[in-house]
Amino acid sequence: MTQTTYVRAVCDALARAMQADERVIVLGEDVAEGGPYTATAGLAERFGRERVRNTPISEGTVAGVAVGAAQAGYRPIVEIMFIDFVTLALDQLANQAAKARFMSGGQLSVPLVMRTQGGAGQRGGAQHSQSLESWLAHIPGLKVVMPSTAIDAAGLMTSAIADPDPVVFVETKALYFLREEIDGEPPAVPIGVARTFREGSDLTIVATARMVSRALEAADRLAADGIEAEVIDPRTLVPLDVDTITASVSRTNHLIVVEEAVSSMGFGAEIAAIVQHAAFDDLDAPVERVGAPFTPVPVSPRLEDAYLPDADAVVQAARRVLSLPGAVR
Amino acid sequence: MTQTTYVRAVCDALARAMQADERVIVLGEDVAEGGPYTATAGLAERFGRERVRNTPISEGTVAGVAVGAAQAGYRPIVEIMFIDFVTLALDQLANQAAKARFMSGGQLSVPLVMRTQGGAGQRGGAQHSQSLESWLAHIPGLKVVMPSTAIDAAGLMTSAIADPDPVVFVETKALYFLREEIDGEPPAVPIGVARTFREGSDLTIVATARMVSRALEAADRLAADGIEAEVIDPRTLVPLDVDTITASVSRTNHLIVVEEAVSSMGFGAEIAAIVQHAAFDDLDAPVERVGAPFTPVPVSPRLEDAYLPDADAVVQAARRVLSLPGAVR
Amino acid sequence: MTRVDRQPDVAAPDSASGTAGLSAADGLDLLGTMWRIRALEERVGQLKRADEVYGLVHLSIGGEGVAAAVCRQLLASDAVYSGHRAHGHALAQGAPSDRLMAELMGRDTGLCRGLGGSMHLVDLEHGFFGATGVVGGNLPLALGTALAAQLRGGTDVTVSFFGDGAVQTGAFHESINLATLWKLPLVFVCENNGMAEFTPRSAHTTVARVSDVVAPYGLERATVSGSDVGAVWDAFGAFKHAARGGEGPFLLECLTHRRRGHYEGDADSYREADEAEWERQDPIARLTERGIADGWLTPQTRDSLEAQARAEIDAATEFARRSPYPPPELPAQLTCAQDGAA
Amino acid sequence: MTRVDRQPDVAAPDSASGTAGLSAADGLDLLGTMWRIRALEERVGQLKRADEVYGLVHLSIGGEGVAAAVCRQLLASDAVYSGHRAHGHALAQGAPSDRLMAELMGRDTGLCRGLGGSMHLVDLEHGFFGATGVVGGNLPLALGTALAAQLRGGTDVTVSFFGDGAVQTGAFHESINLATLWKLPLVFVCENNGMAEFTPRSAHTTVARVSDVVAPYGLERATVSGSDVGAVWDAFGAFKHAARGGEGPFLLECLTHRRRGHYEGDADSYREADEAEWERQDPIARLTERGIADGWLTPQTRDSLEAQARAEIDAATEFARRSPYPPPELPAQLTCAQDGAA
Ligand SMILES: Cc1ncc(C[n+]2csc(CCOP(=O)(O)OP(=O)(O)O)c2C)c(N)n1
Ligand SMILES: Cc1ncc(C[n+]2csc(CCOP(=O)(O)OP(=O)(O)O)c2C)c(N)n1
Ligand SMILES: [Mg+2]
Ligand SMILES: [Mg+2]
Repeated sequence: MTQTTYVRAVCDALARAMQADERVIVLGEDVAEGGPYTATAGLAERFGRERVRNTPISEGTVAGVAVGAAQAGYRPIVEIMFIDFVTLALDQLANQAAKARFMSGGQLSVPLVMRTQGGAGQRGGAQHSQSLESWLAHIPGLKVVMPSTAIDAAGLMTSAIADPDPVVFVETKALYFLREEIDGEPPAVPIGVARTFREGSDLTIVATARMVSRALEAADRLAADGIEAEVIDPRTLVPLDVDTITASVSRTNHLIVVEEAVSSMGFGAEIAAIVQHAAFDDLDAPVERVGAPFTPVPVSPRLEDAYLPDADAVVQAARRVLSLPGAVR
Repeated sequence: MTQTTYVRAVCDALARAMQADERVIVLGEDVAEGGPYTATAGLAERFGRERVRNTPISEGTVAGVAVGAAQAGYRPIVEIMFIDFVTLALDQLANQAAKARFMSGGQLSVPLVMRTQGGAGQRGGAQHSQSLESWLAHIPGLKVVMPSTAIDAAGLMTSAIADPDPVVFVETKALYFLREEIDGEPPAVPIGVARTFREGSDLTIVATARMVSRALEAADRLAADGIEAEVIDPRTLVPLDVDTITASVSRTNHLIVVEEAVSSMGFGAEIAAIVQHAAFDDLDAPVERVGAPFTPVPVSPRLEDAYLPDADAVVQAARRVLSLPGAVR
Repeated sequence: MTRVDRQPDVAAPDSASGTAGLSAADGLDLLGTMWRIRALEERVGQLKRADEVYGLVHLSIGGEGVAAAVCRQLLASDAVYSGHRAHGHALAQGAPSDRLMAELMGRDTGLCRGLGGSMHLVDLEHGFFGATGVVGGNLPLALGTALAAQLRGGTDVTVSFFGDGAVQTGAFHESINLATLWKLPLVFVCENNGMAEFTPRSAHTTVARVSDVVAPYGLERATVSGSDVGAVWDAFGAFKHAARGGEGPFLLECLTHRRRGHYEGDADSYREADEAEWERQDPIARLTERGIADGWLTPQTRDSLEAQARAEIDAATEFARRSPYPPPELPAQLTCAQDGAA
Repeated sequence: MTRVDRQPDVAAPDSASGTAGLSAADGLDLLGTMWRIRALEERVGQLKRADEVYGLVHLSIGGEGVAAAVCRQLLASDAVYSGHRAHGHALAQGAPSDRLMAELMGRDTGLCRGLGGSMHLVDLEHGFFGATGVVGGNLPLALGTALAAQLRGGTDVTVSFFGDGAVQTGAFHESINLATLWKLPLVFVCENNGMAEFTPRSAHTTVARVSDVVAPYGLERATVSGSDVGAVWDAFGAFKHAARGGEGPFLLECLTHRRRGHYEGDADSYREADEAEWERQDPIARLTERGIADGWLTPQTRDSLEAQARAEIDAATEFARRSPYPPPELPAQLTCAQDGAA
C-alpha cells in the first residue's frame, strides 16, 4: 500500500499514458510548471516541453488545437484551469469536438481529453467555484467523467485517454489533496460503470464527486438509527450506468440524488427523471434532490459553507423520503 | 384583428420599446440590415444607426458590451444570430451578466435582453439547429423566456426589456413566419406565468416553443379517442410557473413533457424532477419525456424530420402514460 | 465519375507575382479546376432553388481562383480546413464531385453520408479535414493538425481558409498568436471579399487589409488579387514551400468578390451589384485571356474544359439523385465510436 | 474612516514624459495614494496568511504607481474596470479602505456585502464598476460603459485595467477592434509585468510590447515605465483629456514588476527574484527621490504619509474585524432584483 492523493493520482495516470503512448500530449496554461494544483507537476521534466506545452490564456483556441491534433491522430489532453472558464471553450467542445465524428459521417475521430476542475469550498468566489458538469451532459458526442476518489480518478483517466471520442474529465479541487491508500498501479476503470461505495437496503443515495464522502457520512449517521443506505457514485455522467441505479432502487424503493451543482438543471434532475420513469412502481416516495441553492456561489466563508450541501442535508432528505419523524420539509 | 407573424411581433415589440424608452438600443450582427430573419427590419431606418448597431462577428465581446451598457443604465438588446453561437457568449452571460448584481452586493444591475433563436427543421445542420435553452436555466441570475406564439413573443419581449435583470429570449426559427391574428397592441406578458392552451382532465402535456402546436395537434387526435389533454406552455423556463403545472397534474394525474432539445439534461428533466417530487401522490404513471434523441441534428431531410419530436410521438407517449392498448414502449 | 488526380508537389517559384511560376500544364489544370467549381456552384444554386439541395448554401462563384491555386498545390497528406463557403475548397482539394453533390443532397453516398451538409463537408482521404458553419470555428483546429505535423516531423502543411468576417473573431487572434509562438507549418488563407453577410468590411473594422491586422506578429504575409490566379499560385507556392521546410506560419490574403448573395435565397438588396467590375475580375475570364495571350490555351480547349466540367457535374447530379437517403439508424451509430476504436 | 476626496480633473500636460505635468500637490497626493495601496496590500498579505482574508488573493505591490497615476485623474462619474489584481485600482479610485478591507474579509459591511471578495470588488459610488476573476472578462464591459457615455454625450471616460496575460485572449482583440470601430471614449491601461501566473511573456506571445500588438488598429498608444509615476500621469493625462473631448480609444501600456508571487501562497519558485532591480524600480522610492530632489517632499512628510497610510489600514482592519458576517438569506436576495426595479 502506498499513499497518494487525488491530484497525484491524476498526474501519475497522465505520466503512465505519456510513457506508454507517444501520441499523448498535454496542453494548457502553465501545465509545464505543474499548474496551480500540481496536477501536471513533473511531466515537462520527464517528457519534455514539446509534449507538455504551456499555452497563452486562450481557452477557446487551445481547446480547438486539441481538436485538430486529435483529428490528426494525436491524443491531446487539454486543461481548462477552472470549469468556470469552460464557458470560453464551449464552442470548440460542443460545436467542433462533439460533432466532428457525426458531421463527417464517421471519418473524423476526436480522441481528446479535456481536464478541468470544479466545485466550491475554497473561497474562490462566484467565478472560480461553479459546478457546470450538467451542461456537458447535454451535448451528444461528449463523454463526461467525474471521479470522487484517487483510485477512480487514475483508472478513469486511463480509460478517458484511450477513448476514441472526446471526454471531459471533471476533477474536484476540494478533493485534490485528500490522502488515499492505493495498492500498486490503479486498474483502468471503464467509462460508464457506477461504483457502489456502500450497500444498504433502505434507501439509495446517488452522489457525485465531493458529495460521495458526504453521502457516506450521512449513511453512517443513518445507520446509527438503523437505516441502511446504499451509496452509489455514477463516476461517469455520460454514459450513465442507469442499470446499477435502478437495480438498487428496485431493492431500496427510495432515492436521493446529491450533487454540488445548483439543483435546477443539475445532473440530479436527469437522474430523477430517469428513475421516476424506469422505476416508477418501485418508488415509495419521490426522488429527493440535494444540491446547491439557485444563487451564485458566495465567497464569504459562512455563506459558502452554508451554500454547500452537507451530510446533514442528506440525512434530512433521507428522513423525508422515508417519512421518518422529525423530517424537515 | 390584424395578421402578424412571430418574427414581426418580436420586431414590433422592439420598436415599441425603442419608441418608449431612449435607453433601449439594439446590437448584433447585421441588425441594422434587419438580420437574416427580418427580426430587426426597419428599426435602423426608424431609430437610427446609433441605436441599432451592426457589430463585427465577435459574439463574446458584443455580449459583454451589452453587459457594460446595461450596467451604465442603458437597456441593450443584443442578438446572437443562432443559439448555437451562444457558446461564444456564455462566459459573458454566465460569468459576468448573471453574477454582477450578486457579486457587487446589489450595486450593479444588468437589464439586458439577449435575443437568440434555436431549433431545427430547416436543414441547417448540426451547428445551426440546436436547442440549448436548458444550459441557460442552470445559471442563477439569468431569466429564460421561450415563447411559442406571436402574441406571447410580443408580450414577453415587453416584459423582458423592462426587467431589471438579464433575460435570455429564446425564439424559434421554425415559428418565425407562421401567421397569427392579433387584436391591437399585444399586452405585456409577465415573466414566470405559464399559459394553458387547452384544458383537459385526463392528461397534462407541458410543451415549449414549436412543440406547443405539436402537442395541440396530439391533443386533438387524442380527443378523437375521448382523451382530453391539458396543454400548458410554461413560456418562461426561469422563473418556472411550477404551480400551474402541478395544479394541472393534481387534476389529470398524468404528465408528458415535450421539448425539441435532446432529452438528456433537457428542460423536461427539470420539470419531471420537480413534478414527481411535488405531485408524487397525484401521479398515476411516470412522467414521460418526449424530446430529441441523443445525437447531433442531422441535415439530411428525412433524418432531420425523424429527429424532431412530432405529434405522433406525443400521442404515443400519451398512450403509454395512460396505459392504453397499442402503446409502444 | 473519376476522381481527380492530385497535382504533384511543385517547387516554389522565385517570383511571387504574375504567372511567373505557372506552366502551361498548371494553367490548364487551374482553368479546368475553376470550371469544375463554377459548374458545381451554378448547379448547386439551381438545385437549391429546386429544393433538391438543402439548408444554408453559400456559393463561391467569383472566388474559384483561390481554391484552385491553393489546393492544387497541396497533397492528400496535407490538411485543409475551411468555413461555410467551402464547396470549391473541397472540390479543388480532391473531393469527388459525385460524393460532394450527394452530400449536398443529403444522400447516404455523400462524403459525410448526409450527416454534414453544405457547411460541414469533410473528405479525409484527400486531406480535406473540413468545413464548419461557425465563423472562425475551424481556425484553431488548423493549428492542431499543424502541431501534429510539427511533432511528427516531415513536410506536411496545413491550410486554413476563412473569410474577412472571421478576422474579427477572438479565435482569429488567439490562433495567429499561438501559431506564431509555436512556429507552426500552417498557411492562413483569407478570402477577403469585403463583405460579411449583408455588411461591408467597413462595418466590421477600421483595418481594411487582413495582412495588416496580423503585422505585429511578424509572420510573413502577402495580399494578392484573388482574381489573378497566377498571383495566388505564386504567393501561396512560396509560403507552402517554406512551410514544407518547417517554417511558418504564413498569411495569404486574397482579395475576391462575392458574386452571389450571402447565401442562396438572399435577395442581396443591401448592395449595388457591380456586374461589369465583377466580370472584369472574373478569375476564369482573366486566366483564359492570359492563356490565350501566352499561347497555352486555344478557344477550343477552353470550351472543352468548360464542357467537361459541366458534364462531370451533370453526372454528379445524376449520381446523387440516384443515391439513397441514409438509413434512420445512422445518427445514433455515428454520434460516438461504436467499436471503441479511434 | 474618511473617504478620500477625488482629485479635481486636471488639464492634460503638453509633455507626455517625465513629471512635467506633475505639480507638488499632485506629487504628494500620488505618493500618499501609493502608500495607502502599499499599506493595504502588505496588510492583506499578512491577513491572508493568518486566514483572515479569504480566497485567491493577488497583490499589486510594485505596481502602485499605475493605479495612483491613472485613478487620481478620474472622477466618480467615470467608469473603471479591472481584473483579478484590483485592490489598488479600487482604492485609488476612491473606494473606502474600511469597506474594501471588510469585503476582503467577507463581511456584511464590505463593498459587496461579502458576496464579491478579492477578485470582484465593486464600488459604484466612485465609478469603480469592478473587478473580475476571468482574465479578459471585463474588457468588453468597458466598451459598454464607454458606449453609454458616447450615446449620452458629455465627458465621461472609461478606463479598463488588465494584465499582459489578457492580451492573448480573444476578448482583447475583439474589444480593441470594436472600440476603434466605434471610436469609444475609453483608455485601455495594460499593466505589463511580464508574467502571467508562473510563465513569462515569452511563453505567451512573440510580441513583447502590448502597444505593438494593437498597432494595426491605428489607435493612439504609448508605453511607459509603470515605475515612473510622472510618466504614467502625463501619458494617461493626455489620453484622458482627449477622451473627455470625445476621442478614443487609447492604449497605455505600463511596464511594471510583480514583486510577489502570482497569488498569496504561491511559492514563486519558477523565477529568480531580482530584489535589487525591483527595489530600484519601486514606484514609491522613485517618486520619493524625485520629490526630495525637486524640493516638494521632505523626509518628514514622506514618513508621515507612510504612517498615515498604515494608520488608515490599521483602522480599516479593525473596522472589518468588528463587522458582522452577512446574513444567511443574502445570497437568495441578491441573485435577482427583489422589487422588480433596476
Ligand atoms: C460565430 C458565428 N457568428 C455568426 C454566424 C453567421 N454568419 C454566417 S456567415 C457570416 C459572415 C461571414 O463573413 P466572411 O467570414 O467574410 O465570409 P464570406 O461569407 O464573406 O465568405 C455570418 C455572420 C456564424 N455562422 N458563426
Ligand atoms: C479566462 C481565465 N483563464 C485563466 C485564468 C487563471 N489565471 C488567473 S490570473 C492569470 C494570469 C494573468 O496574467 P496577467 O493578465 O498578466 O495579470 P497579472 O497576474 O500578471 O497581473 C491566469 C492564467 C483566469 N482567471 N481566467
Ligand atoms: Mg467576406
Ligand atoms: Mg502579467
